[in-house]
Amino acid sequence: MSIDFALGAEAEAFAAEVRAWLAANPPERFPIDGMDAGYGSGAHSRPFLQALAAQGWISMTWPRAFGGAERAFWTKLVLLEELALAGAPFGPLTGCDQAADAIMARGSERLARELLPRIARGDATFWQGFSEPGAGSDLLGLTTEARRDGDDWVIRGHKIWSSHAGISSYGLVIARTARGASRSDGLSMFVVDSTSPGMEIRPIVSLTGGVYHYEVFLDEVRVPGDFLLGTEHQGFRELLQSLDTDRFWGRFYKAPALRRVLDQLVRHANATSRGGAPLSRDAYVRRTLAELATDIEALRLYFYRIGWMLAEQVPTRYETALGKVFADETGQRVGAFGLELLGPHAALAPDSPWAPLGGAIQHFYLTTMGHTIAGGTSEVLRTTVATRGLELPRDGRGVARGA
Amino acid sequence: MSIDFALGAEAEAFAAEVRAWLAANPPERFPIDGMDAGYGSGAHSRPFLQALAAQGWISMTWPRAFGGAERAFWTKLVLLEELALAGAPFGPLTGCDQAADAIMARGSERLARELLPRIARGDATFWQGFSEPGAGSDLLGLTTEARRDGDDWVIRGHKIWSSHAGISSYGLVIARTARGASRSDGLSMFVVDSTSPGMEIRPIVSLTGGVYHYEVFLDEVRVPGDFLLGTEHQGFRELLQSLDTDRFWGRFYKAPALRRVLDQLVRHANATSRGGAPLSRDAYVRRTLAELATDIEALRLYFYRIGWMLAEQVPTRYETALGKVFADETGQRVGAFGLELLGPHAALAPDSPWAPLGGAIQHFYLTTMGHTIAGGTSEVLRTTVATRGLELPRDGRGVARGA
Amino acid sequence: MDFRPTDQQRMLAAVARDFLDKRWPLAVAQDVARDGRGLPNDVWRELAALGWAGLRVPGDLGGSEASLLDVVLLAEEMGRAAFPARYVTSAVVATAIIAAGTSAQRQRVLPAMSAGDRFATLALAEPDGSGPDGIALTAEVGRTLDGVKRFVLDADAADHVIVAARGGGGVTLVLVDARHPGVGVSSTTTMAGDRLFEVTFAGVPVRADDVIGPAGGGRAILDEALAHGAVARAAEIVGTAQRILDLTVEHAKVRVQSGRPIGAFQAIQHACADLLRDVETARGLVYHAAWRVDAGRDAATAIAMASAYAGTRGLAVARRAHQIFGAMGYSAEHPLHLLHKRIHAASVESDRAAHLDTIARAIGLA
Amino acid sequence: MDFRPTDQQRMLAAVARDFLDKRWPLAVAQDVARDGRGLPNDVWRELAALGWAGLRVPGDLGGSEASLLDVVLLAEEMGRAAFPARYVTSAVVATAIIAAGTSAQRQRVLPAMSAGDRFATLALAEPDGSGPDGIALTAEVGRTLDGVKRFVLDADAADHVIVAARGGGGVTLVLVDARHPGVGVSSTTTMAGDRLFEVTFAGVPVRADDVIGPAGGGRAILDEALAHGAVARAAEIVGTAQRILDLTVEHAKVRVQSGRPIGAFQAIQHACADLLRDVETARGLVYHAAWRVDAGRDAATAIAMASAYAGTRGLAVARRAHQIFGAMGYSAEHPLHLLHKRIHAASVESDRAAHLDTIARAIGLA
Repeated sequence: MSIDFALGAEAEAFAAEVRAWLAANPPERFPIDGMDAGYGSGAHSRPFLQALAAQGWISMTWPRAFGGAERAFWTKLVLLEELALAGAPFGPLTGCDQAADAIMARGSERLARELLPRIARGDATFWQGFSEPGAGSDLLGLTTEARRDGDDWVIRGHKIWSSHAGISSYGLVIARTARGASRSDGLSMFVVDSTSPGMEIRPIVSLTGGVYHYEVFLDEVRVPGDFLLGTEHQGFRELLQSLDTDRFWGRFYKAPALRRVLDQLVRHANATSRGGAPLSRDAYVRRTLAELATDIEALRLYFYRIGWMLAEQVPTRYETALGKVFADETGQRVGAFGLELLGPHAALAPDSPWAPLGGAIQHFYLTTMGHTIAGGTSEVLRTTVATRGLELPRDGRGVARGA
Repeated sequence: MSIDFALGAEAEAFAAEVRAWLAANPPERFPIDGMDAGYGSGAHSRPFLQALAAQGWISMTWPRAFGGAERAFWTKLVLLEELALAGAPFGPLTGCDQAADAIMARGSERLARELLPRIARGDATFWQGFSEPGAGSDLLGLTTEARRDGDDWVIRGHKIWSSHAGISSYGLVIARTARGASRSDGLSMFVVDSTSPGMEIRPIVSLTGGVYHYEVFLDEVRVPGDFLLGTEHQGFRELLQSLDTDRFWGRFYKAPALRRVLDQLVRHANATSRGGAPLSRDAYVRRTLAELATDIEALRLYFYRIGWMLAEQVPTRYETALGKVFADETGQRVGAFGLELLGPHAALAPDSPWAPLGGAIQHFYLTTMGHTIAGGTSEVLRTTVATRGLELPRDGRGVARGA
Repeated sequence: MDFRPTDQQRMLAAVARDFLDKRWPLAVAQDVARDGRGLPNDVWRELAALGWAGLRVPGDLGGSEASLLDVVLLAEEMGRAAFPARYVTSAVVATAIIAAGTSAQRQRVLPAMSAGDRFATLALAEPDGSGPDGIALTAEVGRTLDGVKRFVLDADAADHVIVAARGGGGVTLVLVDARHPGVGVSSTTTMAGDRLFEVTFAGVPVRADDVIGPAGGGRAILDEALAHGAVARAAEIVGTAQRILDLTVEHAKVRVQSGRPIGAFQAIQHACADLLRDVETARGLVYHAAWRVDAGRDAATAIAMASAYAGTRGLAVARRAHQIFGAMGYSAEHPLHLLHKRIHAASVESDRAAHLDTIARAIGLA
Repeated sequence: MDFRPTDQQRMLAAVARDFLDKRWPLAVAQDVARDGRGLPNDVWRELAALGWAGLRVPGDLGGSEASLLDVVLLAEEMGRAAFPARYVTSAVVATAIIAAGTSAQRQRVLPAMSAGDRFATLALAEPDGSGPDGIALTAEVGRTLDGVKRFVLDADAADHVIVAARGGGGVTLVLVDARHPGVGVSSTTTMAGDRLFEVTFAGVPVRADDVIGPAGGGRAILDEALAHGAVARAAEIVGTAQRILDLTVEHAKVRVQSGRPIGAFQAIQHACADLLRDVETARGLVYHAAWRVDAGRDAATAIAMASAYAGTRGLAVARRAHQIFGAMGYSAEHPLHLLHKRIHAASVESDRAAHLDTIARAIGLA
């Protein structure tokens, strides 16, 4: 026991293995079936996911009882890091991890039997049905309802901002199943087959012109009783319990992803002249990129620390909230400076053939606008840090928010 | 009537007159009797004030009925601008203006007769007794009380953060004179002679090591009945009425004062080498100074606009609050970059003989820490801008604040 | 010192607001930006009929010889409406260049431009994005123009292309007929929906009659026209940022979360206060720059400041508004992203690094 | 991957917290900074008795050969206590330089330094503030040292002055007896209460025995020592910023305005959240840099990042804390200003521009 930033021999060997595999299987050769939200997760590619599955990498950290290989926590982290550095289209991966974790922790025997093997093969992917038009940061304002009907549940409601819902296999849908003493009682989580009758999944065109989010209308959608995920009426509490872990995996790859963007900007600065001298010799450009690189490194180390806490089961109270705000605001600064660096080319659309770096910077910049909102706005999360991390008094009136 | 940024021939001629006078009477030759808070007002110098008075410049805009020359509003603005650009020790001036305005607007015949001529001669200067230890941004929490005793008033209480109280002639002291329906009823303003029996005025050493503020204990201090300034019990409302004008004059000179600091930094950058090249050739230094110069110019123009509104009696609702926040935050950025530019010399105290620019930057930097607090914290003022300027709903719970 | 526009200016702005609200509501601006079809001819003609295309054209050539401040007030309204960039390119920049030409050139082009029958665009940037300091395409009188320019706005629909070329020992400005068979155009896509083109010139003759100003002596004309264009674009940014602010405040008043409008939360209030600061202070610099131009005062520093500041603060406004709007601002249906992209396009067009260096020199940095 | 200090390290930090709370409470730190009398001898001796002066000294010379991470944990506590800069200068930087000397030099100096009987300072900066790249004072073996250095810490009380001079075709490090009659000192005042001196050398002989490392070959020794010092100073900043955060949060919980603690207001909550972010992320970079040094990995970039980031973020923490404390933080009686100035002094000592250029090269900028 001593402070040690080394990943260790096993993880380093695994990193080399992943890099070698990526070199042999270049990510850009895989077909893309959903857009990249610019989170650094790469686009949504079912074939790429299946290729990862074929390596055994999706289920490698699962307990053997569920078909896993019980590899160390750190291997998953290394996998994500290498995928992000390579710009691989691993979009669906974290959703699969989240769903698998939830199913292993509190799913029915049937859910485990039917879904886990499909997840491990890369055949089943997931979307989240949490937000609603009137329930953004204030998730408890949701109005979707599920009622029992024989052995089944029947769900009626309207979800929004569900990433990749139109191209994923199942949704994790939270709905009200009872009126409880408090608004957080009486909510339950369901695994809903995307092809169920009564589902209407409409794409939302985003500011990039692509589709990442969907709006989902559930009109008397029937769900088998054992597709309830977790304890009836306790869905919100259970969601909160896994929140920190989910948020960690939802942003862990941001540092390597940003490092990838930074490297692109460095290449651009080296290759581009302005006023007769390369951009890379401009003191302002050098300092700004150096500062951003430092922020990204600070971010990387902060997430390693959270990862260590999760691995060691040290309780996290505010750390993932702090890390997410830092990650997303750092990303916004990288994106904004990236555009500045492109000069007149910054006006071009990502798909313009004249756009430097394949339009990656424009696309990334636009998507960063959503990062500080999705999965908890920076306003909500700063309040979390203040009240949970610093024990400042709660306002008692809810918190201000973007939404 | 058309948009016109020119001050006009009269004001420009007056500016030239002030500059010529300053050249003939270099500000640095006048003795200093109180420190410069770095507001850009220069230090407190009674002799300098008297020299201005001898030119007739203190009372020049007053109505003839009060002994003034009824010169245009803009002449006062020009005077302050030239004094700030010259780094003159005109500290007491705005306090005198404020007091004179209040006396002319709502003072007793005796106050006008006794004090205005002394103000015009530069013989009477003023401090403000508003804040109290338990009443900072929430001024209405004050506990100082005044009670009638025959024709007089007797005041008992404890004021704090009163600038220059120890070296000024009179305080404007607000005290509770009645319990009203609301907390803003029942307050009254008094002109209190600093030499009155029962006054104890203790210096507060500031973070610069100098004294700018004082703590004032009033123990049964007797004030003549006609030294009540304004309407009994209406002191707070009347204070609010003059607030915008006072705040305008309290920050109008910030833009020229910052321009003076910026010019010092430019000189330093031109004269200082780092790594073999002058600092002024470093792209980062050039850009940062250019950006700061732009912010200062934007600030200058914004205050001209407020000045025009005041001159034309266009009601100001939020403009002085916005202007003050912008002024003080711009000043903090100028100060912070100034220190950065000094490199290793930034660690030296302002009085170190090795300190570049006479230690002006260090002193200025430290004082900027107080600017966003004194006279309304930036938090309170942003809320003012939002609720009065943009008509966003009031929280109803007060506003967060530094204090 | 006076901050009141004239009655005529107020009228101009009011008519513009009214016209654009009707003919160019945000929904139309979004449609046009999305499908890339560009500015419809009829809108351009109607705008010309209102006198706007000829605002900077001399009175004897069908224009109204208006001040740059007039242009600024109009451009603010255009920015508010997310109106395309053509107005500034043709009616401000190109007009200023052509107005510096011979009487024959002015007569030939400006009346038709004032009337809205024709419009002009500018071919300045090289394929690598270089501006006035890096002009590479050459033009010598009596020879032909052969080469490529990029970032040329609306080149497919323009009647005239003003080409900034190297020649005569300096910059030579050539007025080219956009329909000459040696002129080819190919388009690219932009974030904000502006229609930018690559223009190729093959064997286009450069006649003495086509050169605006002295051959090799076009730089001063170009710089002044671009400077006026920069002020107008900065005004567009101010107008767009004001629109964002208006929409944001409206949203903050009506969007309820946790039982109260989000505009009652301190974090939102303080953010909105900063938006107001950014818009109002930027406006001050823009008006000041225009006033200096109109008053015949040295305006180079004021223009550099207005352009650099409006761009930076305008983008800050747009970004912060995204945070306040939350998820809905991420959707293509919501107008925020288009307003954001229009500010971005206008700010990119101005060379911030060059502006900051102009300012650095002006404040005395060696 | 492990983020737990060893038991021994926890003990070191706990003892340090305890010792400093008793012997160096903020009130004492403020007094000492105010009256400029500097670090009392007894405190230095007690600190040495705890083994801290010899933390980096080899075991056979009376030290404990501790890791840089140990130093970092101690330095955090010192930063928390606003302890003067001497610790890092003598026990980290000077110690590292002398440890690179001959066996005789080490024997002569290090045991006494470990015991707290002597301490050493560094004369590096030239009067114009230049650091390692701009050394002007010359030293050649067999001749004398004549000239001036500035920014020399505690020169009046030091026993040894390590002089970084130009000589032997490079940098020559000379170990000078501070009490040699040719050594003169004159002090100046600093914001943070550090005692900085100008040191003049007049006819001080440079003997081969006094040169540390090869004559002309001292740069590598100097750079490594300075790098370790930079990590320790960055750790001080983290500790100081943590103290500011603690005081600020405490204040926000108890200061009531408008009927509630100010820590319940969103603006204050969000500001405090940013302070926590700044402190924790800076700490990560500092630990990482120390770990790389200890692990024998290439640490140049990590050190540059830790130093540059801790300085910037530390200052941001101090400035924002002023806003939260309001007027009371403006008073000399309140400890905030001293903590702020100590962060400032530590950040100024490191050459941020040089660090950023190191990073720029490391990320591949040409």
